[in-house]
Amino acid sequence: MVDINKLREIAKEVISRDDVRQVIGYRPGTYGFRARPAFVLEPDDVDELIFTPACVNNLATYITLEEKLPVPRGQEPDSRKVAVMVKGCDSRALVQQMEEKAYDREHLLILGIPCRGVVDMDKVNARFPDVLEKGEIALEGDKFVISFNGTKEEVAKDELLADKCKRCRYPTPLVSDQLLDDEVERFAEDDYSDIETLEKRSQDEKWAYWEEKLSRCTRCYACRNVCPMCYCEDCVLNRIEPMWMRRSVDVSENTAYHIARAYHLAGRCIQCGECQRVCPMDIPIMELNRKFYKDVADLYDYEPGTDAEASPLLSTFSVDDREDFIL
Amino acid sequence: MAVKKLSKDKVGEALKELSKFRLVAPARSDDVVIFKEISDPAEAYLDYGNSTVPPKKMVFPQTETLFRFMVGDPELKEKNVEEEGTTVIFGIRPCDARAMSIVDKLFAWDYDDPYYQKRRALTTLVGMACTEPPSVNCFCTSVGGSPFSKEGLDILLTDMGDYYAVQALTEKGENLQKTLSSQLEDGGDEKKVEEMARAAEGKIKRSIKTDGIPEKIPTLWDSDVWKKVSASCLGCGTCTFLCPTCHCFDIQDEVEELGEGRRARMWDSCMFSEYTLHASGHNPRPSRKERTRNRISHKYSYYPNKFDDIACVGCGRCINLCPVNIDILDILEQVVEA
Amino acid sequence: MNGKPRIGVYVCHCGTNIAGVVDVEDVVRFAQTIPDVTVARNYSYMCSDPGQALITDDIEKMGLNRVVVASCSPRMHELTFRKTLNGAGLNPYFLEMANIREQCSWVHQDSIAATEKSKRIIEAAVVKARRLEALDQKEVDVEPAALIIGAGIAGIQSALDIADAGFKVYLVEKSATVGGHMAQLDKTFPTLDCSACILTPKMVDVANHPNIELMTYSKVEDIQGYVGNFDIKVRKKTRYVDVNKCTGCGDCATACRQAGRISNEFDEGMGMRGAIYLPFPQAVPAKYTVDKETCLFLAKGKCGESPKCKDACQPGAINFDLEDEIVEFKVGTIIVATGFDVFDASLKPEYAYGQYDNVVTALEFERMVNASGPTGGKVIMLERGKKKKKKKEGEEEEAPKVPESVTFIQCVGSRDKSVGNEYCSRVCCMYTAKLAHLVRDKAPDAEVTIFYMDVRAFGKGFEEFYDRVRREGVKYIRGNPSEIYKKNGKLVVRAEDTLTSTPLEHETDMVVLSVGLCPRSDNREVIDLLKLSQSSDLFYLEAHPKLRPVDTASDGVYLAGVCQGPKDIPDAVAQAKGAASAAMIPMVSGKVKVEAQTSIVDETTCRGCGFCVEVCPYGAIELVEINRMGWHVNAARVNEALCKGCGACVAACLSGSIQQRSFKDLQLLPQIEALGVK
Amino acid sequence: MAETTKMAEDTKTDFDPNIVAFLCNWCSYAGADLAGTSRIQYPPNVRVIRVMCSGRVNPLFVMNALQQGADGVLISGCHPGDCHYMQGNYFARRRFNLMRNFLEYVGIEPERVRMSWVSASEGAKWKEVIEEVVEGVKSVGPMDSFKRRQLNW
Repeated sequence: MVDINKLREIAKEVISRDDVRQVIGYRPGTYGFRARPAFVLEPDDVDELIFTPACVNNLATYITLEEKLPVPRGQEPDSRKVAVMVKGCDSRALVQQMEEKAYDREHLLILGIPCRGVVDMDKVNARFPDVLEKGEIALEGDKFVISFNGTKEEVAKDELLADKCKRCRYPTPLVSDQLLDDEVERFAEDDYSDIETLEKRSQDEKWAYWEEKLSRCTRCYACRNVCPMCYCEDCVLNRIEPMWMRRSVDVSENTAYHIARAYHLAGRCIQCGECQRVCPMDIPIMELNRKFYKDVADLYDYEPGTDAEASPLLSTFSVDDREDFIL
Repeated sequence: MAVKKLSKDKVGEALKELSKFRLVAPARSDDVVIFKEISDPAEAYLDYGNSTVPPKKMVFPQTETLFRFMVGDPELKEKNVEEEGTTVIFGIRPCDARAMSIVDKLFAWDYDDPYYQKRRALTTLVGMACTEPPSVNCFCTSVGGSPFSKEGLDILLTDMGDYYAVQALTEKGENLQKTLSSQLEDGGDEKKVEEMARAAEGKIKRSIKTDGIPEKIPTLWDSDVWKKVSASCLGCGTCTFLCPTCHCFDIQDEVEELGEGRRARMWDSCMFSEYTLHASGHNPRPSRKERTRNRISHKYSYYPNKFDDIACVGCGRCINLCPVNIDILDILEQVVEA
Repeated sequence: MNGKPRIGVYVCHCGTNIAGVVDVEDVVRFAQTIPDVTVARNYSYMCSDPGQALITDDIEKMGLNRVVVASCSPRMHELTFRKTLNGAGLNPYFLEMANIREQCSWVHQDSIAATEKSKRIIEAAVVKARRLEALDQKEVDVEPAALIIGAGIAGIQSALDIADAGFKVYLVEKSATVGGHMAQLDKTFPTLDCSACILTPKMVDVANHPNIELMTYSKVEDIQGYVGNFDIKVRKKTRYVDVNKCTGCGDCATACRQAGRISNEFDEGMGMRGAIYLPFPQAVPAKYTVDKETCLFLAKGKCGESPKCKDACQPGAINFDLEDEIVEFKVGTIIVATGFDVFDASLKPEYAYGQYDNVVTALEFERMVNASGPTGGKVIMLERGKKKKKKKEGEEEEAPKVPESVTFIQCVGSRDKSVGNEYCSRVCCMYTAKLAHLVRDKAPDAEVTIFYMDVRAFGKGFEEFYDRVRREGVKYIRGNPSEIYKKNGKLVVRAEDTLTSTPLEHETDMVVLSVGLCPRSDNREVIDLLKLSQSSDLFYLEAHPKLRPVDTASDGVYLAGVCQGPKDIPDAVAQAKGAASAAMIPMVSGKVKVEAQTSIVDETTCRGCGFCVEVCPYGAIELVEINRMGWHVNAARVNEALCKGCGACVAACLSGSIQQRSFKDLQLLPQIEALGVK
Repeated sequence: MAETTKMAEDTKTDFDPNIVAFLCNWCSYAGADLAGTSRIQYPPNVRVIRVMCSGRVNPLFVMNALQQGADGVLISGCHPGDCHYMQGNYFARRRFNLMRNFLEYVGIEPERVRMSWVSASEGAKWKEVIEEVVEGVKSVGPMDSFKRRQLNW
């Protein structure tokens, strides 16, 4: 359990440093059980910081999301560090970003949060609907304790835990300058049963499944924008020339978009699950990403976001790579 | 006109009757509710809060062909909206219907948009009053609407338990009511409906005082507030695509390599970086800060200043579905405080 | 030039090659309907002068700015038509070819289907042509030096020619001496000149030539760079002999404890040498070499009290502490002249090679008839593996037996699918005739028989020589022997005389297998260094079988001698001279054009991840810091001189920021679309 | 139901598939040229896009071709170790394997998505590859799922 006072104390220390520009953390949301990103610029701002199982966002996204606006002539860009709080899964995004040379390690001050799991907010809202008043979620042992409106309820951890946490292999951040809590030992493994179930379907069933999901897509690009690995200056899938897919929203273009998006994450997706979480149309996007993730692990023994010194999966090969599919 | 009754066991029959038109109703796709054209009454899902995507897409499709052409051939083949025929949108929430009447002003402003207007004219809106607020983040009552608002609707249905109270509100509504004459019965309790309407208003939990906001926003152009409220914004199109009043579009020519093509318009979002990107590479709204400022300004200042209506009906979708809990009421409060 | 595309489409009949199957008129009518096509024509032979003139005229008169030629493969005539465009003042890269011959009319007989397919192919070419861009073919300076790998007769000849022309040559030879297989030969057909007499002067020349740096007992370890600027790394293996001190006196070899115990490769294992040795008396350089594998001191760490050779060497040249030396240098061009292996006769078990002492290969026989060979030039019956016993003291040496009958079998390992060699080795017919003639000379009483499939006496003086040998009493039997076995101490060749269809069993004392020429077993090493391709016979592949026989697919790399395919000495020398001349062209001109279809980076969108840097096999891409609106960010940058235009970087790039000229996404995607639409 | 199955069967037999192939310049394109020079006959269903190296082929080309109307896609390059650019085919192999598995996962039959090694001397193999690819695509019928429909207002 992260000691909130310690967290704020450390954040205060960090933001007070001359070489730190901002601290990215979490603060309570505007209603119900939600939490939201916090951008601490001043020491006084730290009082709103929290960490609870409602802190679902992967803040690594913000490291690459911030626009590099033109620097006025004669000035130098602000090169002060950004401090960021990351859970185990989120930290893998930083590792992968660094593998891809998105920035230097010195650019960051990483406040690692060993994590026992976060909630799936949809599950929480289904269990406790219509809660407007700010509520709190805490993890105590194998139970989530939900308090709101003066009431307190306990729910088995498994019932509200986000799916990604049920197969989390890295609860403790893989990279950090400072851990905000004791290390958490691995408590789950990934058996890919979700992907295997889908793989076993007939080709027709598979397409029927995806056709239903993908035809819903509105191409709001939340899945892409929230992804810490999608940080191109100008997404190639949006370009008019060359046009990889049209802007039209129909099942054909939507499928092309989702195939291309998932392929661009092959060997890069670090399983934070943000894409699926943010999808307003409930498209099981992680089932796409996880197919690549599984194959990348099975075929090439590669786990993205675990080694900043590794070579990018698709920029390397082994002479012995499988080729039984080749005529 | 007297309030009629539609017994719940006759709803299927009524929908069957309406399917001689292009019948649109809320339907489920997995756990998501969307409005879509239905052919089987069983597809309609009437026990719903509100749809994820507002039914604006039935009159303002996300992707819409304007005309087709052949490269080098001056002949254009224009889309004939009338071919789509009469559309009945069954079960639209009052806020979404109200949104249509707000957006109507834009499409009939400096340019009469024939595609939109023809489609609108051919559309009959059968609303479903919100006896319970569909979400905790509903705030229709703060922006000129209400759970039983009749604005923009042709018919209002109210769930009375074992039947729907049916109120025809316009000539279109009356005509539709006639179509359903064999399913409708007399004896709807108008008084009870009004009671329920008042009760429903009381159930709306969130609110904002909008007084002065349209005037205040322009004074905040350079304020720090925008940077603050947009810091966590991802720049996705969730809030705008799912907004019943957002109406921005982009026009694209889709040309096959053989020269056959179409000009189509499709939803665009002011939250996208390409939205204001110039061909030169210059972008007058270079960051999420300017884009957020624009979204809020458009809804709460530009639009009311021009058309008297706030371009927000308080449906709460943007609050519910924002990936990072950017809350328009929270922003407005900060605007007020700034 | 880059305004609205005005495309000319030219459909070639290629006589009836295309027009016989494809309805070219129909195709032209169709082409005229494709947007941006200004003119579409057909002509009997587009590659002919009048055909090319059609294009030139249209470019000039109709203002065409893109050209599509629908004809044969671009691998055939792309350069031809690029020149046409260039001649008409249009950038040559505004050409796109539609291959409707090799990949359409020649492979489909259904006229309707072939015509439809041609239309699709042309349409895809047009939509790509629409987006082609003018490319600038850049020039780089050429290092006036050549590397020649292999110092057999081909390598020697190339080296001498280039050196004589005044350019520096680095001649690298793997073995301890230059000369190659030719040095092993006794006489050469059909003229019967002494091989050594004509070869050794050249061997000495390469050693002494002021422009040639000879590196024997050396291996090319690494080649980087591109035509004009290759960086070479050579490992000079140590001989454990200081070549500057070694006088070649041979005292060390006599002293060596292993003297006469190690089989000598040069004599095809028939002669013996010591652990320190000179492969043969005329070896160049005449410097001794310690064989690491068999030297007792080096292999076992102990050679008596001290190595005898070292004691014997008066100049003190032997030094067991010497190490390999790595030399690095730069060259502009490279000639590969790595030669061949002879066919391993044991792969034909029916001929019992290795089983019977007197079944020998032609190269072994060649050493036998050579005056400086293991038998001193005598044709004698062999008793292999018994030599040690024979050397008993005091025992008088028995006079070796001369065979009464010598039988040759041709085409061993050539024209033989069962061993995977379908090709003719081109030299066996004539060297067999030569060896038969030499038997006549050296063992006049022996009866000589040759089993053959066909006698191919195609070269200058070949037929005359063949005729002469036959008249000398050599008996030719047409038939491919099926078995060799022993009966009553004699070898028996079982065959069928296919001219008379009579089976026969031919008794003989000695069988000579006329083994063919094979690609070297270590061919792979050079392939890995230079990325050479192989033809189906596994010899190195030339750029074009007829028109570019000495070039390879890699610019600045040429082939000489048998490494490209079997040939006799004059052909190898001719090709060597050809390769030398080809290799000198860039050096003489001093400039060379580099690949134009290289990659290019859009620095405004590059995210600097370096995926492209990782995949580039040529190290042609690096990350550099750029200033993007005041921010210091990394972006990829391509060294165009190093880029070979493979495009692997493009597929690795997620942001589409690196693109290959002429193969950009925005040029290929429309092609995909055009081919997708039915 | 039986009726539809039968109709599907019929389309499969009469079906003349359209296959887009990406060939590397040095091996497979040359091999296809050799098939032509040798007058080897094979089905006309394959249309070729020439690239310099199979390593240039972005796996998204496969997706794009299927979307744009191809019933099948073939990528062909040099045998391992023979790439004119040393490694391009190895990259292609890895990228393609992932994409092929993925497309199968979303319902695209693997018969539509093929890769081969064809060298400059394998004109005969080129024919065999084409025949196998065409047969394979025929067995699964026209590409339907996420193909871009003809413009339909």
